[in-house]
Amino acid sequence: MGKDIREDISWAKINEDVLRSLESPRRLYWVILLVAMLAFSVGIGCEVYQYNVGMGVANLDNPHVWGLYIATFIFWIGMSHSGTLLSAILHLMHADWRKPIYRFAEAMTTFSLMTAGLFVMVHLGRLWQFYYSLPYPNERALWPNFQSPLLWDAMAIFTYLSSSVIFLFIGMIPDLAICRDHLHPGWRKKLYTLLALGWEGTDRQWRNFRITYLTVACFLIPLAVSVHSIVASDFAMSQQPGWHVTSFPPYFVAGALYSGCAAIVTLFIILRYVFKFEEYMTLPILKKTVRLTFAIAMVWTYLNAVEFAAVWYSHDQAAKDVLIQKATGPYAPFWWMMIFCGSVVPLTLAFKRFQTNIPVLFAVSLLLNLGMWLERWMIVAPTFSHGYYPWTWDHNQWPSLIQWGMVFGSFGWFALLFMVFCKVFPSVSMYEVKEMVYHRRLASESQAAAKGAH
Amino acid sequence: MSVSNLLENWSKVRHTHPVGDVPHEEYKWAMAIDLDACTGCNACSVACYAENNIAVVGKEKYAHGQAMHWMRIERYWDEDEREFPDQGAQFLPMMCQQCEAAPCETVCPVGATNHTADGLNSQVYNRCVGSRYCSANCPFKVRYFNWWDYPDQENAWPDEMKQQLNPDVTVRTKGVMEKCTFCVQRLTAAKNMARNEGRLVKDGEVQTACQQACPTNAISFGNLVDAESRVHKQWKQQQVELAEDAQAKDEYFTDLRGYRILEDLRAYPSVMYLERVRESAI
Amino acid sequence: MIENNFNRRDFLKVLGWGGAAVTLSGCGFTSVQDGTETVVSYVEPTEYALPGIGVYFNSTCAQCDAGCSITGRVREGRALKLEGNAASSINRGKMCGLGQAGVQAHYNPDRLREPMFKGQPVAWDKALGLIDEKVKTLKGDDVAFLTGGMSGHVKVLFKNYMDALGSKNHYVYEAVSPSVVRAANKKAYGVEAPRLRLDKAKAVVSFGADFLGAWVSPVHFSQQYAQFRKGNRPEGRGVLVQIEPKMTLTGANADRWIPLRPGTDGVLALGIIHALAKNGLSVPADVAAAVKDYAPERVSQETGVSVEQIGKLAALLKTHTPSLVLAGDAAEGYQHGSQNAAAIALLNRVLGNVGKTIEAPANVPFPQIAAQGGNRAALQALNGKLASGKVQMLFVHGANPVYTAPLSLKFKENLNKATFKVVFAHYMDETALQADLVLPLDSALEDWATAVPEYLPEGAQLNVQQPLMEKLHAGTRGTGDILLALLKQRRANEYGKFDDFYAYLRNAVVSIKGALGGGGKDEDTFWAETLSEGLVKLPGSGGNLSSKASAAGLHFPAVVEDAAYPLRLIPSVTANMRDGRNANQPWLQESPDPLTTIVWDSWVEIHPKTAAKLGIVEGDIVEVASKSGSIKAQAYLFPGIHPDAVSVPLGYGHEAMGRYAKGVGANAFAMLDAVSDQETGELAMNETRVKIGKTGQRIIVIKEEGVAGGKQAGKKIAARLASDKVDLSKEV
Amino acid sequence: MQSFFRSIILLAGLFFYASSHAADALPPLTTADNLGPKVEQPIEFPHNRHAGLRDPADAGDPSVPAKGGMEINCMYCHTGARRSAVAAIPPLQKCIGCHQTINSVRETPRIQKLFEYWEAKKAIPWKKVHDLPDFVRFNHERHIQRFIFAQGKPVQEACGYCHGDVRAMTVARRSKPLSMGWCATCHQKDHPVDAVSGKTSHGPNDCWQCHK
Repeated sequence: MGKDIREDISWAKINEDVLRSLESPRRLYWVILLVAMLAFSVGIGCEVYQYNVGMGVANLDNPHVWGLYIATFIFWIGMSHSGTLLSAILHLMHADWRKPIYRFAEAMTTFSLMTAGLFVMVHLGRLWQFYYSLPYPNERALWPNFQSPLLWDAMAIFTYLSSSVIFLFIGMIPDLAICRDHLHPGWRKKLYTLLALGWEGTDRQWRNFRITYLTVACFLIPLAVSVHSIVASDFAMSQQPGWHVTSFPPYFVAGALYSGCAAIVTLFIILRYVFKFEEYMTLPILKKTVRLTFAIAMVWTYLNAVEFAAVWYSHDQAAKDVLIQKATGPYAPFWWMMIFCGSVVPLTLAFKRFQTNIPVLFAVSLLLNLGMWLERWMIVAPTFSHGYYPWTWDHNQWPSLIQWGMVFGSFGWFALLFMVFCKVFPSVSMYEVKEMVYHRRLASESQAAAKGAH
Repeated sequence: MSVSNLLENWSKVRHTHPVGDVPHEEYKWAMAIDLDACTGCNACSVACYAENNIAVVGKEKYAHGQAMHWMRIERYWDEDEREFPDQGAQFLPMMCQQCEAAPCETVCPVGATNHTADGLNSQVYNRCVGSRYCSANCPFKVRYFNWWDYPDQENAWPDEMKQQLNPDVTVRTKGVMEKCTFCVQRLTAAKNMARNEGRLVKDGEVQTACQQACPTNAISFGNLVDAESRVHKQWKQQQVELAEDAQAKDEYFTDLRGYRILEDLRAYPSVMYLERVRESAI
Repeated sequence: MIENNFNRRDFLKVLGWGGAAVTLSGCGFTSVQDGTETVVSYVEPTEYALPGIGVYFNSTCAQCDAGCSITGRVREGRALKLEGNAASSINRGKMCGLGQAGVQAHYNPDRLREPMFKGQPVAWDKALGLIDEKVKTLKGDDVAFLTGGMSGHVKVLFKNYMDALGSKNHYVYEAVSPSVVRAANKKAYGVEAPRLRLDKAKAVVSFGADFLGAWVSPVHFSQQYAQFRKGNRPEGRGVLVQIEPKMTLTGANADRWIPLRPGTDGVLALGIIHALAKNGLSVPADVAAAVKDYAPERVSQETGVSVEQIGKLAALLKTHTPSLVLAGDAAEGYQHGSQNAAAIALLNRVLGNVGKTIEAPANVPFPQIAAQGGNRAALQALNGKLASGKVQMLFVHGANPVYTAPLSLKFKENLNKATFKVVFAHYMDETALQADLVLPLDSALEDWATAVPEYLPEGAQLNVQQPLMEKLHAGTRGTGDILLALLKQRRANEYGKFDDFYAYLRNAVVSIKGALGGGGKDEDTFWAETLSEGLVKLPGSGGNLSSKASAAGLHFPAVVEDAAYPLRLIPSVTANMRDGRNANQPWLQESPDPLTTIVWDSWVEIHPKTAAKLGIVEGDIVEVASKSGSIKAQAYLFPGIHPDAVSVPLGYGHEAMGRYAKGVGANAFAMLDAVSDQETGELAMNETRVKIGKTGQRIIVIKEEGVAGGKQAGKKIAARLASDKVDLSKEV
Repeated sequence: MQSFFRSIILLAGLFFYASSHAADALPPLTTADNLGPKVEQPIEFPHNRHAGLRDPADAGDPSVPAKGGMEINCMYCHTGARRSAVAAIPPLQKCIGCHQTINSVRETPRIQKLFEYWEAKKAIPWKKVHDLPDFVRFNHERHIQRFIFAQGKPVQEACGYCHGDVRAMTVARRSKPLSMGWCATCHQKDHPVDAVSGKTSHGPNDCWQCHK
């Protein structure tokens, strides 16, 4: 395996390479941005229509009261987990190969949370009364229902989102100072000056910075786990067959990490190509990420099997029926597709020659994400179609174009936020790459010295 | 409700679960539906439309499964694959079962659905934000969501028909959940009258719209706490206990026909059904 | 108590209901709104109308002919909901879905609002003047009247107007009516509508009488049925057997539903008598002789009912006395329908039910107000007369013959041979569209009338129909008012003293108060009490019943198959739609058919076996074609139908009648063959033979039933116990 | 660093303290300025004239217009209050009943207008002043029965709790918020059940008592 990063890159070159990504964009960038905006406006259009006419346009019904909005909501929440995995967990574990790629992963966390939050909104029948679900003293003297997992959900997401933003921001401070120092006067310079909080790189600042960064990282990890556990409770705490499963929280967390890692691989490849970050987002790092993805894929597959087994041997006939329904009913093509994409496709990642094959990885990562999206849909929809009460079984209700439009639009929204972020903020952490290069050089020098001494 | 109030009374929140330590005091509205008498004629369902301002959704929306019938009549066939259903069909009027430990109540993020002191599962339309979690968690799927703004739909209530709307019942707009209320507007009026006379509502004084219409008297409705009420007598005679998830009589007295649907889910429904009886000899 | 000289319609005007337009209370505004809405206030107060509190008025339901008494809830001057009036022996406070929808007939947005002459609005004076002019030029015999079944004082006025014109051409027409059975009853029992006592019967065997759904007086029979099913009644729990080719709602509630080859009801009835005689029941000699050929094997072969089942039926009827055998629509709708009904009456006689479960109805002391039930033969008779061009002027009231007449009668063409057609109508229906002059009627909740139901379960009663609220549309008039105005044109001296129909009605009722049991009361009190009760029980003796059903002349032709049209069409009368006059009430359209659970459309019921043979699956649009016409409708695979038959509900497929009825489903009346019962001349509804073919289209059937069909997936949802496994004696 | 933590802790403490108070605070008992929006009525009805306190200077000579009010009981005109959910606006006949004998004001513009309505037999299109949202069921009868008849509170005090001091108003204006929290604050309090027993109970807490 090659080196994660060249040890002889000069610090000035690092600055120059990364800052170049903030300069006037290439045409490709504009194309991506335009496509993202178009996609997003499709979503906006759908929502405006739905808001004015009623939820009926989504072609939901009784019993199919939830649809793609909830499924996609879980999907985006899941996406958010890998940023935390890379930036916080791996940070605490001193895995320094994360350094060139954690920044965009962390941004991905923030933006996917923002996207997920939108789905909670568009799902509501009365979006204009959304504030009823916020706990604040009001003239109605009413509080939301603290027993509802949906409320925990809202709180967990808000906490996680705000923490993620803080974490992202704190981690960027030294880089913002670099930006401030290297840029020509203009609005950007003012922005960086403001955000850099007077960073000068003194020892005292570095010490406080390290402590704060570590503290927030520690804080974020339980949050990340809890968020998806709570999303899982939306289902596990209900009584419905197929949802009332004890293993849902870990299953959801595993699924979340899985889809997040897959998304990181996708974005890794895109960024590497668009911003020409080949020096920093190197193939060995990609390989490590891919191996991590593979490991999580297997964990997910295992937990999936556990869930099926738990249902199968539970003597809960209704839950069993739902499982059979998933495998043989109208949702069967999607369900098998999910199994294929989620458990079979990742097996390619076990082969070394694919671990650095960019076209293959790009395709695989997209398939993995498709699989994970299908997983969420397969959690939500089949239970509605085949619940406890046979009279209301309904196998023939499919999401309308409005629902699909909003799902589509959410990818546009995410891409839009992400692309704008990459142009405004350094998507590779300069100071940490410098650290990494420095540490690696020290290590190899000391190795070489030890060899020489021998 | 201030925070301190909320904290002080936290233990009482939703503590109307039918456990021995918190009995119902004055009223516990309940129903008994005799499936032997029910002919499936739909009169109850139409009466419910008339009383409760239920929107007619029209063919297209019905096709999409968006009908609003709070009370629906289900028709079952025997499942033994005979050539003809020569023992007839089975009809079942199904509406909100007003569960004592209602799965819908705990999950509502805004607390729009609650238990009342009378043992009803209330739905407050204006509080509802439309998350539809309650319906997702309802085992009977008897909650109906306003997918469209029915008052604005062209043929739901043309101007003339608006005059038929019952002023005691809110007309629901888009985005809120609704369901059978046991005709709470009638209960409130009856309680008000009884209160003026310093007494409780007597059996038979208040009827739900479905009960009132039912040509075969298959539906009885009343106060389960009142030992004189027909409903109380029926529940007692059939040995169906409100607070049980499996009835003792099912083992020992199989010649009784009272049962509750999906009882083992521990929602403790307030509606007892009486099994249909069919002559075996003919 | 209601004041003297009270005419509520005017009274509400004095009340000056200042309530602004009805607000749609909704979830829109969440905060207090000051000064936007107007308060309901009155000019003059009234004792009984307090804002915020409902007032109840008794009246009579006009949705069908059963004559149920209703109580309407009125608030702030608006009728909101109808409930049953407990004082009536017909419905005893209960109601059916059809009756509940009565408010939708009243508030229907498609009601006619002003008289129309040749498609143009015209003033009432002008409209009545046109009639006046026209009748002056005609002889009495040139004028004909086609009405629905009628009774009470509106009937009296109709007769008087006919007398005034010198016309004897009154055709009383009901597209759906038990007219053959009525005639058979007359022959067998001496009365047309004997009292049927399900509540006293230990067993009921019904040959296609859908008494729980749409037959005669369903709310009343439903109540009797509930009595009949009680385990703790002295007679014990009753057993219901329904014998019919297409399962009706009653069939779905039977202990045993027996699919019968269409038209063989009489054969089976005689077969049962044969079996009963064999089992040792003493049967009169003439009857025994008449049924000797009806051995179970032969009967089984002809009817498709197994020998074993015939034996069981005989055994049931032998042990369960008294019993009651009914002949319904499915038995009477054939060329030999009268024969079927007679055979069934014979079975009743043999079983000794006459006088026990079949009782004499009460006599109505005033024959002029007694019910005159409509029949189908009337339409054929009128049609003949129209075709011959003998009718110059036609009045139509309470009927929609252009819709209900089979196309084979060519009624529409014949109708247009009359030069002046006056149609009394609530809506612009198919017949009103053909009219020269359309007179818009008040709804049943705005109009005054009296009614005497044809089927009287207990004593005779005079039902009062009174306005529950002010007229919705200024341009409509009550039937009585129109007739009174027409009578004033002819007999001014006799009717001039009545300002309106209300005055006439009050006078008419009050003048016979002695006979109505109000002898001791002064007029105002009596009238006020009558209005308050909503009905007057008429004193009077019960009539006589004879038991003269005879076996003589019973003859059943062998069923002739038609290779080109192999299936029998059974047009079904459903509780929601009946003959289609209520098809524009959206609650009824949206109320699922109890058996198929289909809404907002018609359907073709096919037995799965037949469907498999023809390669038809649910949702296929099939063409059902008879010799006289064809319709296209969705197929519904229905196990409760004889494989040799298909069934299509009546009442759908309107080409007019407003937004809720127009274009919904297909009209099964249109394709009926014009075959009549040989004795009575009634159109034989079930004689039409059809073939069925796929059109290649397929849709998803819009119905309440879900993908699980009628299955419960092993859960205890709608449970059933066998009668020998249950103890009903202690039930509350 | 320490000072940073100290100030963070201080700020957080302040925030929680303030917000717990805010969350515990009662909603305002009156509208901001004690007055709801002014409502244009077809006739500017002077409540102060009818329900206001008598002026001692008024000698009771019917020919001299009184300066003060006439202390008419609220329920003399709003007859529905004690027996129906709605208090009801008096029928026109009721106004006329008195005013046809009060000649001193017979020619004033308002009374002339009143008689115009009467002669035309038209109901006066009064505007609602205390107009709760349509999904709310407020029952006057229950409150009147409890507070006036059972507990024996003076009529104008009991009515005034929700309607403000109508005695001082001409055209009625809303002076209380009539918000849900405002209703709830009173429902949470214990009120005497009647005038003598000393027993108390608080108002119902069910959603369906007020929401329909």
